[in-house]
Amino acid sequence: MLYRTAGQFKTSYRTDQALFPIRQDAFLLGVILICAWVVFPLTASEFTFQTLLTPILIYSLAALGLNILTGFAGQLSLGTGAFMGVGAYACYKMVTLMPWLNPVVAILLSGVFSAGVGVMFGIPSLRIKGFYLAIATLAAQFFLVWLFEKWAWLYNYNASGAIQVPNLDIFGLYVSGPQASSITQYYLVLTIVSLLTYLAINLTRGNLGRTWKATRDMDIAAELIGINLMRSKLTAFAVSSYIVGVAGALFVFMWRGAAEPNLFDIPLSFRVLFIAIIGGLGSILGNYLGAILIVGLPVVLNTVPRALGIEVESALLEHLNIMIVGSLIIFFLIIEPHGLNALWRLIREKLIIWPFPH
Amino acid sequence: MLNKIFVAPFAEMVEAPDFLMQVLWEGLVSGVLYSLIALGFVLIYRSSRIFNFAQGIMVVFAALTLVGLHEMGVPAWISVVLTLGVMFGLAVTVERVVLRPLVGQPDIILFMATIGITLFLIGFGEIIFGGENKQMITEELGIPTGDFVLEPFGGLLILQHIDITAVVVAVLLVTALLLFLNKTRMGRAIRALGDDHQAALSVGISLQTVWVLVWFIAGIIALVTGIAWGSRAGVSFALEVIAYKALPVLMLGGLESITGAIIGGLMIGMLEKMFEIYWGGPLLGGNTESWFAYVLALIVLLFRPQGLFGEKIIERV
Amino acid sequence: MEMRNITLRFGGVEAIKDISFDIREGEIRAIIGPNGAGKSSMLNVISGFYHPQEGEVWYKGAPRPSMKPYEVARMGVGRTFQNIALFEGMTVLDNVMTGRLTHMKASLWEQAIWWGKAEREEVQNREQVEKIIDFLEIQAIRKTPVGRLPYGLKKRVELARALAAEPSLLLLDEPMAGMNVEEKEDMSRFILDVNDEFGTTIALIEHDMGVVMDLSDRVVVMDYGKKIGDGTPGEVRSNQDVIEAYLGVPHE
Amino acid sequence: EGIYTPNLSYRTGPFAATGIPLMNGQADYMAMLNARDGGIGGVPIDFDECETGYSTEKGVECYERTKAQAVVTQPWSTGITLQVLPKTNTDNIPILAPGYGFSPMANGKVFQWAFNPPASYWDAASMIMQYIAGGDMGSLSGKKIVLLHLDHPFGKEPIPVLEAMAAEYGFELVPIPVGLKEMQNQSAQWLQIRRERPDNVVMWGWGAMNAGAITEAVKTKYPMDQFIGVWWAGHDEDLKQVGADGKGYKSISWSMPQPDAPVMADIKTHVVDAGLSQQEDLNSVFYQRGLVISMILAEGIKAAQDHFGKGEINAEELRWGLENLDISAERLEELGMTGMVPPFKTSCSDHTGHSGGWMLEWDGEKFVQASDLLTADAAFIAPLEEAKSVEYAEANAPWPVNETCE
Amino acid sequence: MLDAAPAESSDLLLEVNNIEVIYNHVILVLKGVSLSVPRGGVTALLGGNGAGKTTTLKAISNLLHSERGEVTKGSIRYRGEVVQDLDPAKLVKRGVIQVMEGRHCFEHLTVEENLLTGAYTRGDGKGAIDADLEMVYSYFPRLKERRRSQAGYTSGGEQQMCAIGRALMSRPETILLDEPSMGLAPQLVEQIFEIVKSVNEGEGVSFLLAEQNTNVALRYAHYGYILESGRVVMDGPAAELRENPDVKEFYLGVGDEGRKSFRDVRSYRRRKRWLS
Ligand SMILES: Nc1ncnc2c1ncn2[C@@H]1O[C@H](COP(=O)(O)OP(=O)(O)OP(=O)(O)O)[C@@H](O)[C@H]1O
Ligand SMILES: Nc1ncnc2c1ncn2[C@@H]1O[C@H](COP(=O)(O)OP(=O)(O)OP(=O)(O)O)[C@@H](O)[C@H]1O
Ligand SMILES: [Mg+2]
Ligand SMILES: [Mg+2]
Repeated sequence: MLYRTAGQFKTSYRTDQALFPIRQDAFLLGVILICAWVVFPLTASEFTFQTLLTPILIYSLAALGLNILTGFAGQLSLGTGAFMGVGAYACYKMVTLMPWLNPVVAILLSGVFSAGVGVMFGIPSLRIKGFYLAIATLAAQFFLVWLFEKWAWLYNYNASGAIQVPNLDIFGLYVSGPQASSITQYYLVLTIVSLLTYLAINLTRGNLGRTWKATRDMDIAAELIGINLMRSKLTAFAVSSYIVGVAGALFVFMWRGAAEPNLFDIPLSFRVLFIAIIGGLGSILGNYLGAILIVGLPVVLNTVPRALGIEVESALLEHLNIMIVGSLIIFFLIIEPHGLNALWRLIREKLIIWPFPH
Repeated sequence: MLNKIFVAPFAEMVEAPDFLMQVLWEGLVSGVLYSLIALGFVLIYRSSRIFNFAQGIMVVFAALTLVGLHEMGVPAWISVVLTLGVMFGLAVTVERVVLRPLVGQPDIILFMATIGITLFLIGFGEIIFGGENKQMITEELGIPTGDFVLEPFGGLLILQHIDITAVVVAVLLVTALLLFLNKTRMGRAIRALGDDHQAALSVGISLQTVWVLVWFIAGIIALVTGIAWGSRAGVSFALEVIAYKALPVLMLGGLESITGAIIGGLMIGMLEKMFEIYWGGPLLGGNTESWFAYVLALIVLLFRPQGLFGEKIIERV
Repeated sequence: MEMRNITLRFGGVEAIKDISFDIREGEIRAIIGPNGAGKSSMLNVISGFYHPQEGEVWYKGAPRPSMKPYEVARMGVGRTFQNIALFEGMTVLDNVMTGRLTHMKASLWEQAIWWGKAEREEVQNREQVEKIIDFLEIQAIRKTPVGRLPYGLKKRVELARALAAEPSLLLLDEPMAGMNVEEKEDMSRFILDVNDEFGTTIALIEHDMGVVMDLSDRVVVMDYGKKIGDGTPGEVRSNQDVIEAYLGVPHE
Repeated sequence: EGIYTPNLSYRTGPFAATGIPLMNGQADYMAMLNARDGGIGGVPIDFDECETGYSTEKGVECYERTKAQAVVTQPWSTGITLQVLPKTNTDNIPILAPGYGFSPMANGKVFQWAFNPPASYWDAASMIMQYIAGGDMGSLSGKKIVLLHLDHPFGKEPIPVLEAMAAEYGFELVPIPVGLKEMQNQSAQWLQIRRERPDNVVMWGWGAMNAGAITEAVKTKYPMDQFIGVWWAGHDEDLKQVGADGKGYKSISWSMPQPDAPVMADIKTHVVDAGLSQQEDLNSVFYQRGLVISMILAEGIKAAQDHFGKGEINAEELRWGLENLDISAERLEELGMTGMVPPFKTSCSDHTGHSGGWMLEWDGEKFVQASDLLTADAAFIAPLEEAKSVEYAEANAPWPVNETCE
Repeated sequence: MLDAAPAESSDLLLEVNNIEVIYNHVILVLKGVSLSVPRGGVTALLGGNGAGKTTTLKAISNLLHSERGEVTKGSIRYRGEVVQDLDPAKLVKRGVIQVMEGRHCFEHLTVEENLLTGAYTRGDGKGAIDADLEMVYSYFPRLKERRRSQAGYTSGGEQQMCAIGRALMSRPETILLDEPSMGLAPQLVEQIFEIVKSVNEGEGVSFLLAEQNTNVALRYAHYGYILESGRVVMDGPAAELRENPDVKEFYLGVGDEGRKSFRDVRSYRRRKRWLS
């Protein structure tokens, strides 16, 4: 009953194409937004901000970027970590070379650099497909991380080879560096993530989105009905890398505070890929669900035994953690290969016909 | 600068041919080891289009089981047999728990599942074996240690016995695999399965049997690889990263091709070593091995999108 | 459209050997021939997916330079495929909307913010698409993912997608394979209507002789890459070569 | 309850092999104090581990998780150290990074909350070069020294000071990096070493890199007695891989196993025999170093307790304690740890103590002492520490500096 | 509505009893289908698009699983034994093999290798297999010409022959044939049905064939079932069905006044009498 869509008629194509044509969905979104903007910030502790809220948002954004490329345009990428790195280093160079630059502008601009690099490594996708394409993104992954290590100019010739986020302020309010408070950073991240998500939703449901999906589903047919594959793939690489780059800049500036090249190595790429896949390729909502699961799970697993008063050795706990995360990935893939988003859709379909089984 | 790129390295090669030979030999040996891992990948890919990321951890797991059993006092050769038993158990488990429920899913989902397997095995293995670096039981297995020291052109060339053994074993393994795949009923079934598992099911090929078999063979290859690598640098979970060296080998050679895995491995092994020694180290600050193989594979793929020996991608409408 | 001395080889296989024929504006032209004769390959040549080793394709009175398939499509050549090539992950509506993408011009930024041009364009094109959906009677499945549709409907959606582009030349590769008579009748009606109402030129490959004979104005017959007959249905039906190579002994 | 001193351990991941004995040593020393003395100054120590697997991300999570109650943070990896360093300024928690971290941390005026006693990486580099020079730095002129290092912030740590020394004393420095993925297969690096024919190879290795390098050195027949590692490259297990072939390999160390030290007897009775220890080989270099590390922390706590006259000290008070460590020879005698670490002292402005160290040599079965106490060339290092720490503070402005130190 | 075929049960090879199939947990496709195939018979399964023919065949051969479909009700028996939980390979061993819709040849294997994989479950030696290979080649000479080419590069008709040949190689007792005529030239369609006939008569193989091409199917089949949206709506001996006026109009395209031309089909909405 709660999820009855019958009776919600649309009288124009315009309303039919509205963002949330179904009333219940719009309502649900409202609740989520209120939680994110009001309830969480009021109730969260420093620990929650640092280990859950902020990282979940940033990882969701990175996964969203990846999802555009892999989920919507069908180009497998294993180099997300490195593209995040490009965003982070670009942002770092910009704020240190031009200290007067507004940090938010710097973060949004840093995506442009990763978009450029993304397009460059996307060019092979015109010839190379499927898993073979993974090689191009892996080449980007390893080459870029190597470059972050070797190109001393990037980290301002620091002795340690790592970058340290300076204290930056907007009108006297610190937004990055050790002086910034978690809640400021959280709001900033939330704003940028909401904005980019809105733009991404529009892109994926419009003409460009259809072009990408066509390329993904059957590229030969797409080309034969008039899609310029080169443009389609390269715009996907550009848009995706832009978002991933911004996520990278946020990752370092709004959360980590410092970064060594190694941070952007392949485990990060895999992490983001997990989120995108567990959440559901080709969906927007899935990225958030996936991030909640993948980021939240280890934190919860670490907290639960302690909360229950069970003494588990921390190394053993960590091993168990890895095992559980591995098993859960398999488990979720088995119950719904198309991710949490599809699971949610299935629940919705069941709700619509409820109480009938089919 | 141009001199450093185009002249000096070649001059050095000519001046110190013994050194060049050593570089090539080291490259060849690394290449053989890369190929061994790649072989495991190829076999599984062929039979199920699964890009088995867990091959790297299977190597570690097999080697640790072997060493662990031996530490418990089991004689070396019996440990080998028991380890094979464990790898068989692993194959059966993977088939039952992971592959069977996921049959028919898109490639990337299965790929992701193998990463899940990897994580599981890392956690599981560390609980059982601990994180310490262990020594491979090279001598106990009767693998020759020591080296030949040759002096070509009045220089110095050191060939390790274990490396020579690894090369010989790899050659035997590859030959056996090629014969198996191309000449036997089972081999044909494996290839058929890779093409279209629905059709394979419909003609009565049992997915279960083939997959268990294939994962078991991959397990055997993992054990051989583990012994070979472990003899060089000990066995620990850090070895897991060698999976990343096998990926470009696979791509360069072609995902389905046994021959490709070998040729690709050798090419990458030798070229990356030469590049690092003669160009990367002196000019680029070193450690170019972390990406050289990928860039090389990428360049080759630009000209042959299916890899050197891969099956041509059939594009028809 | 005119094909002049087309020869196409794949490695050693000569799929098309020195074939010439033409397609006149506004007609329905059928291509028939046994399996493996090279019919689909011929369509692929026309739509620019295969590049013949020899020969030229003339389009609208001029030789067509070598082009990418998407450029050919943008010149007004639409097509459907022998093995359905729909975009499985999308709904029917989205699939048909992809057909209109050559008519949509909003820039990336305009699409991202959605207001203004992008939205207007979306609504306008949606109207066009709805017309085609009405025409092909697939309203009910508009929002269904195509992956779940039965074969026959998929074929219809494919036709809708091709029509959405408003092509001047429509290539249909076995549009009625795997349909029963009733569905074939529907499909025939659509094809005739398209031809009548929009004046679209149609080239059609089909194995059902009934359909071919009834619908087409002229027929080309191919056999292992060679042309063995060309003419009106009546002429072709009585051509001895054609009967031997293709039709077999007539039943009924 | 008690004093909460979490350790961000790494018993998992690629560096676990070196981490485990260290973590065991740390835990066992605190367990011993709890069992023998009921803690420090009568207050039990709550020594807890939070596993990071050497990953920065996990490390930060552990830091956030523990910082509310902790009096200290022991981050272990250079990456984690760099990350939490700025945060400690606002969170007011001392970082204790004995023998690792960021060498300029020695400057207590700038890094008020960071401690790396008893010696820094730059000290290590200086001691190694002195040992190679045999006391006469002039003799280094014209020599060629290869620095085989992990391609990672940790591995790059000695480069500035070695470069400065190369310029000063006229030797040639050839850094050869080892990627994290090449740790187990260093044939390229060793081929390069063979080509360079260096007089010495200095190794800044960690985890699986060490075993890889040592086996490769044996294979290429590099003379072992010209091969010297930093203190994290002197792990018994790594050398056992090659056994007698590794004879002559050296490692600088600010700690030295003393099997017969009285403290070891206490560890045996109170910890090992009580079944509280996970360690097998009590005489390994890393295990005993772990004991020393916990001793340093315990002494800091004790100093603070004595100064503030209370048992349950807080993080800020511990900072005072760590700034006023006085590990004299007498104190070591009292602790039963004579010879396990050279005597040293910290102060408000010197957070390292610059204790110096000994050269250890592998004799085929174990590490033995191979030199007298070596001390770093403070005059050479100090200006560099000053410059780099100021540079850091500037880059991170506004950065609070402790002006009250002399 | 008529019930299941009135054949004697000892003669029944395959019985499908009131099965229901659901895809993806929510899409109900078969709503209670019952049918039976007698030994040595050719049974046709007719019906429009999406009627559920393929789904029925896949339910019988247990291939639904990998498409996330499942049989939720009813039973399937082969020679009296319940087979719906058997894995497909076991079913092939019992003599039931399916030729799938859309051919599904092994693209990268040569035609000959494709045929040989058909003999995968056989244990009766190389000699017998080679003999059968020759037999298949004698049915399909075109395949012999192309034996060395990769199946992925052969034309649609060749692939269909290859798929049928592959099924024959397993020496089956029953073949489930899904849309054998799709996309084939008329001559070939006849030819393939002739082969079905001769295999049926010569080797006693039973067939269950799903077809759209009602005309041909009813000419070769002995018995027919007509499926509409997941239900059997009519069945009977082929000869009877051919004379049925509804079948004539809707499935054979023959009106009262003989065959209509496709050009003259008017666009009025027709309704099937049994659905109204
Ligand atoms: N991409 C390709 N590579 C190699 N050979 C090809 C390719 N495409 C088609 N062929 C070959 O060309 C010949 C003609 O194929 P085509 O698909 O055009 O036949 P067709 O007339 O459409 O047959 P059907 O009616 O069965 O669809 C076949 O023998 C086929 O094997
Ligand atoms: N994998 C699937 N997931 C969801 N629905 C499916 C799936 N496969 C088939 N269906 C649905 O089941 C119904 C019956 O399909 P089926 O393929 O059995 O029909 P058919 O009679 O063989 O039709 P055709 O003549 O077109 O082959 C169709 O409505 C189809 O949409
Ligand atoms: Mg065709
Ligand atoms: Mg069907």
